[in-house]
Amino acid sequence: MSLALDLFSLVAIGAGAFFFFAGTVGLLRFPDSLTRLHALTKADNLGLGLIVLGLLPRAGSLLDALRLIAIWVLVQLSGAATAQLIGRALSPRRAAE
Amino acid sequence: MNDALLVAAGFILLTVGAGLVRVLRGPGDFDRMMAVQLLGAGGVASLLLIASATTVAGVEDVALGLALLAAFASIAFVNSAEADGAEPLEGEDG
Amino acid sequence: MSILQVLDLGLAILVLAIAGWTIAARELFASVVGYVAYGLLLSIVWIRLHAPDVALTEAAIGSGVTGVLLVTTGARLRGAGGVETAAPPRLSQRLMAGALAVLVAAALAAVVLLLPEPAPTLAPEAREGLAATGLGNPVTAVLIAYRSFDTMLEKVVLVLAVVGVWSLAPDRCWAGAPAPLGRARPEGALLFLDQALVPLGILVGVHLFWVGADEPGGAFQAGAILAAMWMIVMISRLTEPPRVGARWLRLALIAGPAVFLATGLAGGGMAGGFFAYPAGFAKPIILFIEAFLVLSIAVTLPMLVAGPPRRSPQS
Amino acid sequence: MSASTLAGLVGAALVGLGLYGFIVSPQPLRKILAFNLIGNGAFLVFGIVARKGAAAGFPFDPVPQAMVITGIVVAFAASALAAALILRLQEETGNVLLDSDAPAKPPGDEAGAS
Repeated sequence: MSLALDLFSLVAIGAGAFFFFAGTVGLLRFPDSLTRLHALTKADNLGLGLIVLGLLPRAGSLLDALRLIAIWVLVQLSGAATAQLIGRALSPRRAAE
Repeated sequence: MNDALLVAAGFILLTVGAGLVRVLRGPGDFDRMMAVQLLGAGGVASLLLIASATTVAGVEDVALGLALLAAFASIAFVNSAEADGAEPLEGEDG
Repeated sequence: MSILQVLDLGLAILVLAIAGWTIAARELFASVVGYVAYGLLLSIVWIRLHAPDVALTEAAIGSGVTGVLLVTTGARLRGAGGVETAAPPRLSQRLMAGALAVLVAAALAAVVLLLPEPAPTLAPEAREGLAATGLGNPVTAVLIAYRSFDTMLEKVVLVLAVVGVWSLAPDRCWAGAPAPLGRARPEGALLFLDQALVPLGILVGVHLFWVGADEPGGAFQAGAILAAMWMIVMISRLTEPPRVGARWLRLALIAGPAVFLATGLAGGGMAGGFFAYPAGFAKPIILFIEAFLVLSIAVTLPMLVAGPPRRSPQS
Repeated sequence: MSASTLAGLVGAALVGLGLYGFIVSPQPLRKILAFNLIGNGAFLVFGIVARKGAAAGFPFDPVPQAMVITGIVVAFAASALAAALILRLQEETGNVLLDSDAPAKPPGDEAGAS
C-alpha cells in the first residue's frame, strides 16, 4: 500500500516538475509577452497543483493536508487575477504597435 | 524517497531560476514580473518538497505566507508598471 | 557530495546571481523585481538554516513590503517628473569601491570560517525561559519574554519612523491623508482579489498569530500579512489611506508598544520585576500583548509605505 | 562544507555586493536597495551563528534568530523613512541625484517651508 502511494507521489511530483520545466521553456522561448503569459499560467496552475497532489499522501494530518490545498488555492487565485491584470495591460499596447 | 523529493525540488528551483533570465532580458516590465511569478510558484513548490524531505517543522505556514506575499508583490508591480509614465498617480499635488 | 549539498550550492549561486543583478540593473523597476525574486530565494535559504520564523519575516517584510515600498516610491518620483538618469561613476571610483567591497566580504567570510566550535550559545537560557512561559515556539518566547525589553523598544522605533515620515508633510497637508496607493480606475480582477484573496489572507494572518505560540509564526509575521492585505485593498481603491490625524489610527499605532510597556510595568508591581510575568499566567498575558502588537504592525507598515500626508485634512 | 557555512559565505558576499552598490549607484532609491542587501547579508551571517549555537535540544539558538526578526523590521522602517526623505528632497530641489561631481543646486525658497 505504501509502495503504491509512494509511486503515486513520485508520478505526480514528476509530472508537476515537468510542467514547471515546460512553463520555463515557454517563458524563455516564446516570441511575445502574451504567449509567455499563456505558458506561465499553465506552469503555476498545473505544476504546483500536481506537486501538492503528490505531497498529499505524505501529509501528517488532515490539517496539514488542508493547508497544502489552501496554498494551492491561494496561488491559483492570485495567479488568475494577476494574469488577467497583465493581459489587460498588455493588449492595448499590442494593438497600438 | 526523500532523495527523489530533493531531486525534484532542485530541478524545479533550477528551471524557475533559469527563467529568471527573463528578468535580465525583459524586454518589458511585464515579462520581468512573469518570471518572478513563476519563481513564486516554483519556490513554494520546492519549499514544500524540501520541507517534506528534511522535516523542518511548520514550513507549510511559511509556504502559505510566501504564496500570499508573492500575490501582493505582483499586484503592486502591475499597479506601478501601469502607472509608468502614461498617467501620474492621482493626488500628487495634494 | 549529497543531493542536499548540490541543492544548497545551486541555491547559493542563484541568490548571488540575482543579488548581483539588482545592483547591476539599469532601471529601478527591473532592479526591484529582481530584489523580490531574491527575497523569495533567500527565505528558502533561511528554511535550510532551520529558521522558519525568520524565513517568513524575510519574505513578508524584507522582500515583499520593502519591494512594494520601492516601486511605489519610484512611481511617485516618475509621476512628479523626477530625473533618474545620471552618469555612472568614474572607473577609478568603481575600482576603489569594488576593492573595499571585496575586502569587507573577505573579512566577513574569514569570520564565518573561523567561528569557534562549539559556538557560544544562549539556547540553554532560552530553554529555561521557555518552560516558564508555557509557549512552544522558542523564538516567540525570546521575543516576548526573554528579551522582551528589546522587542518593546523596537516597536517604539517603528512608531518613531512613522512620526519621522509624517513630519515630512507640507504644512497645509498636516493631519491630512497620504496619496492613494492605486490607480484611478479600479479593475475587475482586483475587485475579485479583494473578495476572494483578502478574506483568505486575513484568515492566514490570524492563523499565524494563533499558532505563533507553539509553531513558526507570531506577531511580526501575522501583522505583516494583515498589512499586505490592507495594502491590496488600498491598491484596488476600495478604501483610501486614512487621514493621519484620525484618532483610531493613532491609537492603533501605539496600542502595541503601549500595552507592552503597561504590562511590563504591571509586572514590576505584581510579579516582582520589570517585565516579569506572574507564574501560571504567562501564556495568556503573552498572547494578549501579541494581539496588540499584531494590530500595531498591521497599521504601521501600510502607513510607512503610504508616506507623508499629501492632502489637506478638509478635502 | 555544511549548509550553514555556505549560507554564511553567501551572507558575506551579499554584504560586499551591497556595499559596492551603495557606494557606486547615483540613484538614492538604488542606494536603499543596496542598503537592504547589506542588511540581508549581515542577517545571514547572524543566521549561521544561530545555527551553530544549536544546543539544549533546539536545532538553533533562538536568541540571534529573534534579533534578526527585529532587525528586519527596523531595516524596513529605516528604508521607509529614507524613501520619504527622497520624495521630499525631490519636491524641494527637483532633483534626486546624489552625485558629488554635479554642481550643487542653489537652495530655493524652502528655508521655512518645512
